[in-house]
Amino acid sequence: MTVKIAGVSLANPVMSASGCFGYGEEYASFFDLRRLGAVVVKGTTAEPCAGNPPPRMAETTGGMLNAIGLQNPGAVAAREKIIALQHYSVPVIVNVSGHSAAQYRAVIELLDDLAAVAAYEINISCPNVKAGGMAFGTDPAVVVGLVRELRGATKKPLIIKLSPNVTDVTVIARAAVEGGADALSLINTLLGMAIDMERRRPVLANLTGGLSGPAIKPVALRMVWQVSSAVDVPVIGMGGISGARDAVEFLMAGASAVAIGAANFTNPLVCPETVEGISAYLAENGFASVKEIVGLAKKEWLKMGDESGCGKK
Amino acid sequence: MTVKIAGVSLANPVMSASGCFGYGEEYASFFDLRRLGAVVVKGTTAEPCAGNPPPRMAETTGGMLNAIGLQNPGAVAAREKIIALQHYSVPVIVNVSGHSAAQYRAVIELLDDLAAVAAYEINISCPNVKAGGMAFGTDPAVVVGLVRELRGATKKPLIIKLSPNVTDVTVIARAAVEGGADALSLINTLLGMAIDMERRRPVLANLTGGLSGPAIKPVALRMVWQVSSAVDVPVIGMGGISGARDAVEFLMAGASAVAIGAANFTNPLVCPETVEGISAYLAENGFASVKEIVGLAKKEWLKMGDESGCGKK
Amino acid sequence: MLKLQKLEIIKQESVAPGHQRLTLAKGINALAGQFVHVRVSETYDPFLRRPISVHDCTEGRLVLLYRTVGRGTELLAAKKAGETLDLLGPLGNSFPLTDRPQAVVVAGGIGAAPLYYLLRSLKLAGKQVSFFYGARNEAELILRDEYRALVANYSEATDDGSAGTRALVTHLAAPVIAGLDATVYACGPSPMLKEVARLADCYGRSCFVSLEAQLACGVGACLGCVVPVKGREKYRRVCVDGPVFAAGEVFFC
Amino acid sequence: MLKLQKLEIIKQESVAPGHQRLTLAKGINALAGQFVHVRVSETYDPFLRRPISVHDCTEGRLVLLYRTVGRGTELLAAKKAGETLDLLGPLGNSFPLTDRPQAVVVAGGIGAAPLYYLLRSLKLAGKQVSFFYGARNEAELILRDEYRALVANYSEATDDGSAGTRALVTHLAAPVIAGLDATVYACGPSPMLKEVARLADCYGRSCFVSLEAQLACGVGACLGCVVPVKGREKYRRVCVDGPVFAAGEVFFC
Ligand SMILES: Cc1cc2nc3c(=O)[nH]c(=O)nc-3n(C[C@H](O)[C@H](O)[C@H](O)COP(=O)(O)OP(=O)(O)OC[C@H]3O[C@@H](n4cnc5c(N)ncnc54)[C@H](O)[C@@H]3O)c2cc1C
Ligand SMILES: Cc1cc2nc3c(=O)[nH]c(=O)nc-3n(C[C@H](O)[C@H](O)[C@H](O)COP(=O)(O)OP(=O)(O)OC[C@H]3O[C@@H](n4cnc5c(N)ncnc54)[C@H](O)[C@@H]3O)c2cc1C
Ligand SMILES: Cc1cc2nc3c(=O)[nH]c(=O)nc-3n(C[C@H](O)[C@H](O)[C@H](O)COP(=O)(O)O)c2cc1C
Ligand SMILES: Cc1cc2nc3c(=O)[nH]c(=O)nc-3n(C[C@H](O)[C@H](O)[C@H](O)COP(=O)(O)O)c2cc1C
Ligand code: FES
Ligand code: FES
Repeated sequence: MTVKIAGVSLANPVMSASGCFGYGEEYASFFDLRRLGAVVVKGTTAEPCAGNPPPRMAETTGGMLNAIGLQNPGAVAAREKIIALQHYSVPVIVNVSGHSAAQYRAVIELLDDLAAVAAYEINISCPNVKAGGMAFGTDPAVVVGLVRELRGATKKPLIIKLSPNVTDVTVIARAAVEGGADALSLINTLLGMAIDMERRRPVLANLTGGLSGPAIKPVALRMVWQVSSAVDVPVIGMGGISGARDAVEFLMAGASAVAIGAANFTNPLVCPETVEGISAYLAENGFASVKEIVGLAKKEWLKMGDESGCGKK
Repeated sequence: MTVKIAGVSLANPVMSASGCFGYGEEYASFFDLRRLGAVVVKGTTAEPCAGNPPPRMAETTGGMLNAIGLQNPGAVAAREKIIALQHYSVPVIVNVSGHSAAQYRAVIELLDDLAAVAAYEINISCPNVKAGGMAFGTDPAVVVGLVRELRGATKKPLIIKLSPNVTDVTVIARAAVEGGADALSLINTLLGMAIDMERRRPVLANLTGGLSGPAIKPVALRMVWQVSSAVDVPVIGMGGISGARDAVEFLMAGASAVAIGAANFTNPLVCPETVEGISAYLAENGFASVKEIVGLAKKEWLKMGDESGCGKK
Repeated sequence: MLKLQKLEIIKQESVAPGHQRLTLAKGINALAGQFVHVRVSETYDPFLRRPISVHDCTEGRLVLLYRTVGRGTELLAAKKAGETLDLLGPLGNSFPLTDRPQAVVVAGGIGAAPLYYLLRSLKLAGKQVSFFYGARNEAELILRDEYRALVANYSEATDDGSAGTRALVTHLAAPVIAGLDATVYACGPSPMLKEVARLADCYGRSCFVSLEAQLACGVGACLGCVVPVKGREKYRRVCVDGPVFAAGEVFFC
Repeated sequence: MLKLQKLEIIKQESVAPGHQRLTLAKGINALAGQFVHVRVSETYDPFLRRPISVHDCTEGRLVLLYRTVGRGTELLAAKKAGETLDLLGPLGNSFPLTDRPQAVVVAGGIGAAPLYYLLRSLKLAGKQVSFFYGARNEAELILRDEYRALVANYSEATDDGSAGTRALVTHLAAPVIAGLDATVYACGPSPMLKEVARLADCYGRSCFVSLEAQLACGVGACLGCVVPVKGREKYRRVCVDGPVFAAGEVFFC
């Protein structure tokens, strides 16, 4: 079940998605965090951040909108939480956010001495912060520049987290790799909105929010396929994964590992259950390692020919 | 309940979405098509088109993927079907598709003499055709050019149908208006994919397909809000509408009319039920016309101030 | 006569592990080969209706026979007698009768579901019927006693020999298709249909097969359910042009 | 002691139009003010759990009292005795007891749900309790006889005078809050809480309110359920920092 992403060895390919798992402490009372491949912690900024005013959330069909606005205690306070996570001896990936390259860099500088930090996930795709945030994720030139600058700030692996709210995700993916990304993760949330018919106004105080959950899975699978076909670095797939079946689909589409976000809210045990489910799938189908199913659907796809209009043209 | 879109008077703001209602004949056995604001027919091309090989469809959480690939009998055969629709004396909007400006133009030229055609909806956003199609919908310069050319081909209203698969939908919206669009409709489907775990390959023979249904509603609402704020022409909102509640939300977000697609498959009576539901809502809440609720959520939003962190900052 | 209606469930029986038979109150008159499109949930997960063939129909009372293979059919199986079912139908075409006095009917697994009503219809029309029922094992020869009771010439085949002959059902049917000037009907997995079609073509029998596809609308509007056909048309819709097709017309995938 | 478990539904009663009382099998020990997070469907529509307060709890047997306001609570109401419920809990903090021997409890509508257990807890702790129960009309004074039976000082207010005094419940409670050195507890709509908080502040009473918000995780991880609070922290989570807050700490929207 082990996988290696950007030089980091993981016991299995299942991570918690950033922002959906706090700093791990809440879910530690449900299961042993060692059962995870990695814990990806909440988006962390250099300074403490109060986040957006409420309401911050709205349920939608098969998913939810959030506009948390990167509420977090700041990198200095996050240090303590990350150190506490060491008890579980599970790789910790820090999700780094900011409104400028300098702010991203500051987070890394404040945390880089921590042995507990296995890698950084650079969130260039949060739709809920106004200055910067999403802008970083949609302009390839800015992405190359940002990644290059952060590359200079640390020897630890850099995972760049891509936004789905772009015309061509492979352009941004290539830019991130050009800047020096060791791996890519995708997708962050789709920008959405909810209207409260009774109150005749938007539900979210922030107006828009990020859509996550099973509803977005088809978009996520498509982008994972596209990006893993376009670049040579490993891809961490996420977006609507709610169990082993979904996870296997992402692996087959080309992801080397997966992360689970909103599904934790519905089922706090979804992460360990997914680990077990993938393991059972591999055993039942005679696969010796996770690697054997990474991109499997692409191999099958290439083999498909035209059979009188049945299947691929 | 009447609304006027691009000079066309509709008995109510509810239309069938293109591709989900054939040329009307199938649903005419469920209800009187006169009860609709307009029938938007299947994407029509100049030549007959066989469409993509099967499988063309996959169910997803709260929605579905389709890769029909614009199967249609071609504009000449479509003439007969449109003439037959005249029996119902409901405005007919022809969804026009093609792989080049000339092909779009050819459809209009083949149909323009038909009095039954109230307007054209120009599909610059179909994710399921390879040459052109989506390319038209993502490049503002191409959009201005295409709309301008079609503007020269007909005196009938032109509704430009926008793709959600872009970084900034308002850029494309403004380009369409610059080219001479009388109205805009959005959203078309989100580009997605499904993987068949058992067969270890993509479900759709076309690899990717368009995601529709309630799952995409939050994205559609957000784009309708953005576009109706960015341009002065009316917006026809669609994406996941499955009843009057959803329709009212779209109207409040800034749509002047709505269209219903995939929900017809689950409930063949969804269109007339939505008409009745909107009508009941207006009556119960003392609104004299549909117009009074168009963009209502925006007005409320502008009024909202900071109340100690409750609501808008 | 397209109808959207809610009909009461009169009976919901488990007829074998993972197989349910559901009897509805009077309300839909269907022909053998037609299907109904069932809304299994009032929510949008699952989003689409589920097509189920008419297993039997007497005086507007439908019987459905289905296998629980996923969430949709599981939700359907969870519904109890007394609850109502949201149904669209009858949909699709039906098995055509021909002027031949003999009929050969071949069923593979749950493909037997629509053939029960076909067997009854053929008998009523005075045809001499040979029925071949194949499945993986005895347990999957669902309602075998009822099928057996219906026809004089009944043969079984299983992959593991736990009932009838240990053979592919097409091997059992082959000599009869070869020797008898009969109309051939079949429903079952694609490779089986392909082989039945090949045999029928080989001996010049007219042959009709009932096909499956992922459906959305069920009424011909979405063009989602097509199968590849021979000739200029290229694709035809399972939901309205089928589910029954002349075997020579379609490509088997 | 966070627990995810399935407990059998022992009883599901309709106690008034649109109001259900649900009794669970032994398994969760909770304090007054805490809640459980209920999965109402096995599908993803609805996607999120629904938070319901503990209405009562004896020896690990929970009772919930809830109003059916939308699809989630309707799905919950459709579940029958004998079925199991997927629950997360007990979650949240609880109503604190103080050293004051007197307590004033103010309920607005379905806000009464968690206060039943609070009233029982206050009585067990030997407090003298005054309970004020307000609702739009008599029909919405859910389980009024049971509440009345619980406390000596019971007062009712309705908007339309169909039961008790025709007044806002806060007007009824005001003189008591003013005159009695009691701890004040309240649960109900935001404007009511705001007024109770104002009164308590005015007369220097310590006051605790139970708040609602849209929850996702219910365990403190998502930061989705915050309410604005006074001081540097700015926002606190309803699910773990609440649902009970000192009235002086929060802003009422
Ligand atoms: C015209 C027609 C008549 C049918 N009649 C019967 C019948 O009489 N009895 C019966 O048991 N089944 C019948 N089926 C198949 C039945 O519709 C599917 O088994 C059912 O829709 C699966 O739904 P699910 O949610 O349980 O499974 P899902 O969770 O959706 O899928 C489980 C498996 O079933 C396959 N599947 C899903 N939907 C369909 C579909 N629409 N058609 C074919 N395969 C599908 C999937 O690929 C997957 O492998 C018929 C199908 C068609 C098209
Ligand atoms: C800590 C806590 C304890 C609660 N205890 C109880 C209780 O004991 N009894 C009871 O009847 N209700 C209680 N509620 C409210 C209950 O959770 C909601 O009524 C329920 O979630 C609505 O779900 P629905 O699907 O039926 O409605 P929906 O269809 O989701 O919405 C219907 C209406 O309810 C509102 N609503 C939806 N979800 C919530 C939510 N999580 N909180 C508040 N309002 C919501 C919506 O804005 C809408 O106006 C509690 C809420 C919280 C946060
Ligand atoms: C409540 C919430 C908070 C989130 N916060 C962050 C964040 O701080 N940083 C980040 O990169 N992504 C954040 N995300 C995005 C998720 O990590 C993930 O990319 C997305 O939700 C898609 O996965 P899912 O469908 O499994 O939730 C957040 C998502 C949710 C639902
Ligand atoms: C099966 C299917 C076929 C479609 N065909 C077309 C088409 O031919 N032309 C077009 O502009 N949009 C087409 N669409 C997009 C819809 O018109 C609509 O924009 C989209 O599905 C979102 O709305 P919905 O969620 O209500 O379905 C099609 C959608 C579906 C589901
Ligand atoms: S299912 Fe829509 S055309 Fe057949
Ligand atoms: S609901 Fe997630 S933090 Fe409260």
